[in-house]
Amino acid sequence: MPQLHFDDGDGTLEMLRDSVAALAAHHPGAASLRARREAGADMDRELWGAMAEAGWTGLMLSEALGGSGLGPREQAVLSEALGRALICEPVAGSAVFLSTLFNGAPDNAEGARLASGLADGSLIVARAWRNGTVQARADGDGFTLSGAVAHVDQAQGATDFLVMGQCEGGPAFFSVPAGISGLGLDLQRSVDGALLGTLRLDGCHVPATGLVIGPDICAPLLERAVAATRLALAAELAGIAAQALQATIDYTTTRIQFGKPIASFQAIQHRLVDMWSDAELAFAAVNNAVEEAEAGEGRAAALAILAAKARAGDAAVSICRRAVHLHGAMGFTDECDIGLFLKRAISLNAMLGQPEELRLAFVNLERAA
Amino acid sequence: MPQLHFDDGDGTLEMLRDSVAALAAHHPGAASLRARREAGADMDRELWGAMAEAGWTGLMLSEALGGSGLGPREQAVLSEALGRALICEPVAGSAVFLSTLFNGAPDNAEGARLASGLADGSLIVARAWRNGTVQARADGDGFTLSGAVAHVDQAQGATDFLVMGQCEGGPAFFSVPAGISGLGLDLQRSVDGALLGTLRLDGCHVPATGLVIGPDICAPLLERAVAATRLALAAELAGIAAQALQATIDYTTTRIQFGKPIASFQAIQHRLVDMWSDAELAFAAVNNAVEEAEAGEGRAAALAILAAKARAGDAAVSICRRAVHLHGAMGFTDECDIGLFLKRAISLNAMLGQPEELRLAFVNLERAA
Amino acid sequence: MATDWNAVSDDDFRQAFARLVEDCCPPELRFMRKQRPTFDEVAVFYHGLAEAGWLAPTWPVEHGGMGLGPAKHMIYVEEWGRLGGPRIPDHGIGLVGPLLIEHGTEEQKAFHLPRILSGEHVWCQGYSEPNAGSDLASLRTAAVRDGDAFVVNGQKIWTTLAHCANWIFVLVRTSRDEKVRQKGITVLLVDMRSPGVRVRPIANLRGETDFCEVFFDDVRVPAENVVGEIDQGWTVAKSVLGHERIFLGAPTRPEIAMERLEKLARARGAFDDPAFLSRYAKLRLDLYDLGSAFERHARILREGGELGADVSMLKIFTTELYQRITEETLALAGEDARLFDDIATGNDRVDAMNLFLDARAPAIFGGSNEIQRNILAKAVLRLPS
Amino acid sequence: MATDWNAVSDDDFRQAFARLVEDCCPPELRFMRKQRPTFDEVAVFYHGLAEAGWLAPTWPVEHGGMGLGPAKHMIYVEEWGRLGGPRIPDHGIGLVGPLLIEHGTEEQKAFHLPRILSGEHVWCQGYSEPNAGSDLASLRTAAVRDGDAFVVNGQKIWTTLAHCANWIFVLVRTSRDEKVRQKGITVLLVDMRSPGVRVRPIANLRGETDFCEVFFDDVRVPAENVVGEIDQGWTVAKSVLGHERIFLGAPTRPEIAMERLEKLARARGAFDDPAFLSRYAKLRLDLYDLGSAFERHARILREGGELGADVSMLKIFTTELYQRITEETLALAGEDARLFDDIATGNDRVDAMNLFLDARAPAIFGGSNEIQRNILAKAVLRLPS
Repeated sequence: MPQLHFDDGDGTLEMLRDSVAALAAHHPGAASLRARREAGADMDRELWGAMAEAGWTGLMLSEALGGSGLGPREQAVLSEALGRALICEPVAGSAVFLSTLFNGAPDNAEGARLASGLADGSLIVARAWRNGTVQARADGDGFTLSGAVAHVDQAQGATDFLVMGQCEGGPAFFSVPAGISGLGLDLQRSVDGALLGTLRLDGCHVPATGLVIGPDICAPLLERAVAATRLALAAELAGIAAQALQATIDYTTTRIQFGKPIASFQAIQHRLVDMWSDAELAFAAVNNAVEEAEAGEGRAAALAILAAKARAGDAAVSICRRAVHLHGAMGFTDECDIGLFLKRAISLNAMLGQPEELRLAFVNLERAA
Repeated sequence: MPQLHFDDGDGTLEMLRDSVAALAAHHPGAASLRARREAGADMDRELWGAMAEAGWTGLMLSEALGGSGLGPREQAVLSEALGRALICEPVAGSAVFLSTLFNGAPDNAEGARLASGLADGSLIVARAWRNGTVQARADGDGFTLSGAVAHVDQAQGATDFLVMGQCEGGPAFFSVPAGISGLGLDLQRSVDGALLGTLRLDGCHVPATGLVIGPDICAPLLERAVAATRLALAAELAGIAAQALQATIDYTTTRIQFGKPIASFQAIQHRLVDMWSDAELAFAAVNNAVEEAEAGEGRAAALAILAAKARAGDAAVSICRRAVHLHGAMGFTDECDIGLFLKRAISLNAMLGQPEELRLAFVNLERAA
Repeated sequence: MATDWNAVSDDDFRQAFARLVEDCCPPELRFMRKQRPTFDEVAVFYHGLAEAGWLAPTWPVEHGGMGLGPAKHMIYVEEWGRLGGPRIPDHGIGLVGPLLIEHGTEEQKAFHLPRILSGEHVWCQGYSEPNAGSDLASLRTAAVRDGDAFVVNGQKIWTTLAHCANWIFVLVRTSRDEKVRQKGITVLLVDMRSPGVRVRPIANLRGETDFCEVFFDDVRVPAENVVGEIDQGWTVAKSVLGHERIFLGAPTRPEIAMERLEKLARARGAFDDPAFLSRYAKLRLDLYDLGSAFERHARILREGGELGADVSMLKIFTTELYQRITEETLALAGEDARLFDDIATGNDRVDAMNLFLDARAPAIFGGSNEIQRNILAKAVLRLPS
Repeated sequence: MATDWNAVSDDDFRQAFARLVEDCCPPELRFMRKQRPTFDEVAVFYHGLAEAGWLAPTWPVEHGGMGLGPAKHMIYVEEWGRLGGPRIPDHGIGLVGPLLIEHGTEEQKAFHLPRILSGEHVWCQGYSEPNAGSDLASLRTAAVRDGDAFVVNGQKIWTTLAHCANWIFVLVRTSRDEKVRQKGITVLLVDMRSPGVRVRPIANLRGETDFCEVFFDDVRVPAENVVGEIDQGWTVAKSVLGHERIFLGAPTRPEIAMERLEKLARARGAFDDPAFLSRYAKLRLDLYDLGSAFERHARILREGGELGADVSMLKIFTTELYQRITEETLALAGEDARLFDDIATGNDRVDAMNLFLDARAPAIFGGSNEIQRNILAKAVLRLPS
């Protein structure tokens, strides 16, 4: 059945898969999601702590900053396993994104503090840089930030925000402690059971030391972080697709109608084969993107990552849609997990570019050459 | 099974269907197509004569001009039957288009001569007005035409051409006898077994009496003729779709594999149901367009005709594609008729706008309101 | 003397209905987001219709209905949708009434019909069971004769609004002769306040509670609550489907979804993007042509004909189109597709996720689209087994 | 002493092949439009490869082959496509050779292998019959023992290039035991110049004659022409499929079709139309991801593994993608989609219809995509019957 295939010389990948399985045994993904949703929370702090302890929040963070310094291959395998287990804490959008930024940022105390808190789970660093604009005006001893950013994960539970503000020299990232004066937060429910924040900054003052990534390097670093995040999202989506497929095979094989398992009907079989084939293609795309990313950060890697996120997103959503349908009336209930997979797939698919946008970026990049 | 449904008070529609069946018994469509293709001809003059005798080339032509003066309903039923019988002489592109033009043209001897020849089959009036441009320059006693027009049906066998030329006052239609000085013709093979001409006019002189439709009324008249032709094409495409479906049901019901007719396999059954459903939708669209056209020439009719041609074209091509596939290796042979249906569907679908173009015209017209 | 509504012109009929809705349906109940409001939520409208004599369009006049033929009934349903009337718990009006009028005893009619009209009895329908969904013939809820009553044991599922109903009509197995699986089934009317009836609501993907499980544990049901003949329940139940099957294929839901897609597209300026316009055009034409196809079948009814099995084509197409439109809406939403809550569009909101999730249901309920295709293959295309 | 090509670096291998093609393949044979040229049309290339020792890449060196392992063979096939080498009648090289090398007698090998290399014997393959297409086990062409020979009666169909071949290897029924339908089948080598063999070419949708019917009317075939064991032909025939199955799923044809679509799109300025670009992007990414999927399976081979049943997924995807690209090309062609002849694009031409029609075939031949899905359902997804 579909999964990522990599050479696993020292057994790291196997270990990662095992550790996700072990954690999921104590914190089953679907149950965590339901509890979080029930509680009207935006994260499960205990689960996040366990994930940090397992080393997942700092997997790609350099060892100098307190992380494990591993690469796209290990991250992809971890993300795939998280997708399968429906563990919804935002590893891609948080750990991968932040680690890539911090790895590339110049030495600075505030960045190091945030990185270390990310790795050990002591800080929740919410990212506010997309779906809105923040102006950063230099004042005497620092910066004043004003603006609003929507769709911020972990905003309610955040200890700190990493906010992208537009300076004179271009965009830059600022560390903004939660609870400072001028910060406001509106919350909406996300489809995968968390809360999404709209962060409002009304003249928030940040000291000069709060400039974690300056405008001189912000743009290329952001591009790198987006690429790494997309790749992790793609792997997670592929994992979701694979598990939704497996659940559907299991359900249709045991669901009896007209005296036979419904998976014995040819129309259902062909549908399942097409779902499987879509999942295989998604894994092939992610595999390829990981290999291209390991080979370098050039155009080939950029293309491969765009393709992988588009493919895995499309595959996960459409496989989950068909999976819900093949679960019959049961699939339409909230108590059946398959609907949670669909909702999670929709949410990740919508992050950092839906498939159509990514495909257009691909052909534009390819044709620009 | 799918077909057009109309009230048939006086039995005209039934009579039309019977007359196509009778003619098809003597001139089976597939055989005619193969013979025409083999001969490297662009039409079957004998078949065309028989069709004129049956009254089909002048069905919509006013009685004053020698036709039957019937309407969209009768034409749609005739075209549907022609599609089913795979009778490929260009009734829509020729008879319907020309009849609509002549019906609306002011009294003039040359127009009347062409109309009469169309109705009785004595003239072959090829249309050259699209896929190219012809300039018409008024000279002392008439006009000089220069330019080229591609994809002209019946160009090789034409006795006359009706050419659209750009005058000072706008487009106009001119009668150009075949064989006059300055006329040239290149031929290409069409997918449905005829020849398509590229007509080149190099300073062809036409007398003033050759101006059949002047620039004062040409544009609205052309719009009306295009709409009528599209509607007839839609009906013909729906007929093709229905017959291709029927042939596929017949084939899959008799074709035995693994000890059973392949139409007993659920995957094949569902495919056939989807094909049937597509055909039903095509007939519903044509039915609706005929009724709207009968109710008036306004925006509602224009929308309905755009929808019908788009739907029937898509349905016919995609049903025929699946039909060829379901005929297995046999469907890939030239000796099996199903491939001819596919080719004919492609050709008619490509005439006067492929589905995408028509759909965009629909939404633009609708949204302009 | 009651109006013969069938003799009234279509326009007058429409206007009369429009006035009535203005009068008795409060604005907050019109164009409700909720697909399945409870009886209490819409009671004022229910009673208003009842008082005006418009609650039971297809019931005969002598039973308090309007006695509409299919043609006027089609208009009734169309106008309801156009005017934004909320869905009312309609199993009593739509199913139990016709069932009793056709198969009920005089006593059953006299007792139940007025109580449906008054809203005293709110009905739900117990057909499906955990192991009898598409395959209804394999149902196992059993009723065993015991003196002047039947004792019912078993479980029903996907029982719409059972938690708000006080009566249920159930299909129960009364004979174990397995040779003819569709025989041996009986229709029974059960007062849900009887001892041994238990209801468990089930939340759906949208987080709402449209349907329930209903458990029967030694529930005694008087024998006079059998409808029609014992062991002939299959035939009895099927007889009331009638022309109402066409409404499963009505374009209502894709129309609602299309309105939302257009609203979001306008808010996002998407109509200026030719790539979106191309995808939109395809969906728009699908909806337009569905209207033409629906009209063809509706006309048959209007002209006094009967629906063939081919009407299922509408059900398949409309439910799949509904899905496709809601999927395009999520695609257009970009990162807002992460929201479970509605998407803000200027001063308005678009319930993109609500409709996307709702669209999962109609392709399953009322006979899954796979079952519909099986039926069409046999009954219309006459394909071999 | 022959070169050990497996030991040569991939780059050197590619360069050697490129030089060879430059030397022995005339320009007019490269990037041919015709899918299936006859032996005569491409004989010069065939003989050129043979003389250089490059004709039979997978045969062992002792039989005149190159002895390539799967890794180098993959490169060989890739380069052939990249260099635009014409397809040669390859049933002798690709199927008969491996069949005889694995199952043939010493006499069979000594007689046939050199004649394949020399081009003296041109082979075709007789598997399918009119009533045994997907269901090969039901084949009926029969061989009855008569002294030192078999007498063959029956008919084969879809026999590629039979009208240009002089030998055919056929699956024939040698036992009527219906209990095990795949038993009782034998592989037989038949000289097509034997009395009683008749060939009828069949034109295809493109108007070309790729395949034929072959009739056997009391054809006497020496008993020594049996390959492998009698009645074990099914196993014998299947054994030579091996890793070459992967080529059914190679992205070659969609790549060709994509090149044509891009050429037409450039000529029409379609890349400036966002609606086209959106559809193009979908196809382009399908092709790109197919490449990634193909690479995954190819790597398994390169690393010495064996293909699983899951490789069929490539066959389905590549053949359906091939169709979709050619369909988009016709849509882009506008009214030019009426042409059977190629479409002019400035100084060049695009064979839109040729490819569209050709794309009908691969989804059928080599096991229809429905059969492939059946196999995947069982062999990979392990779904119940």
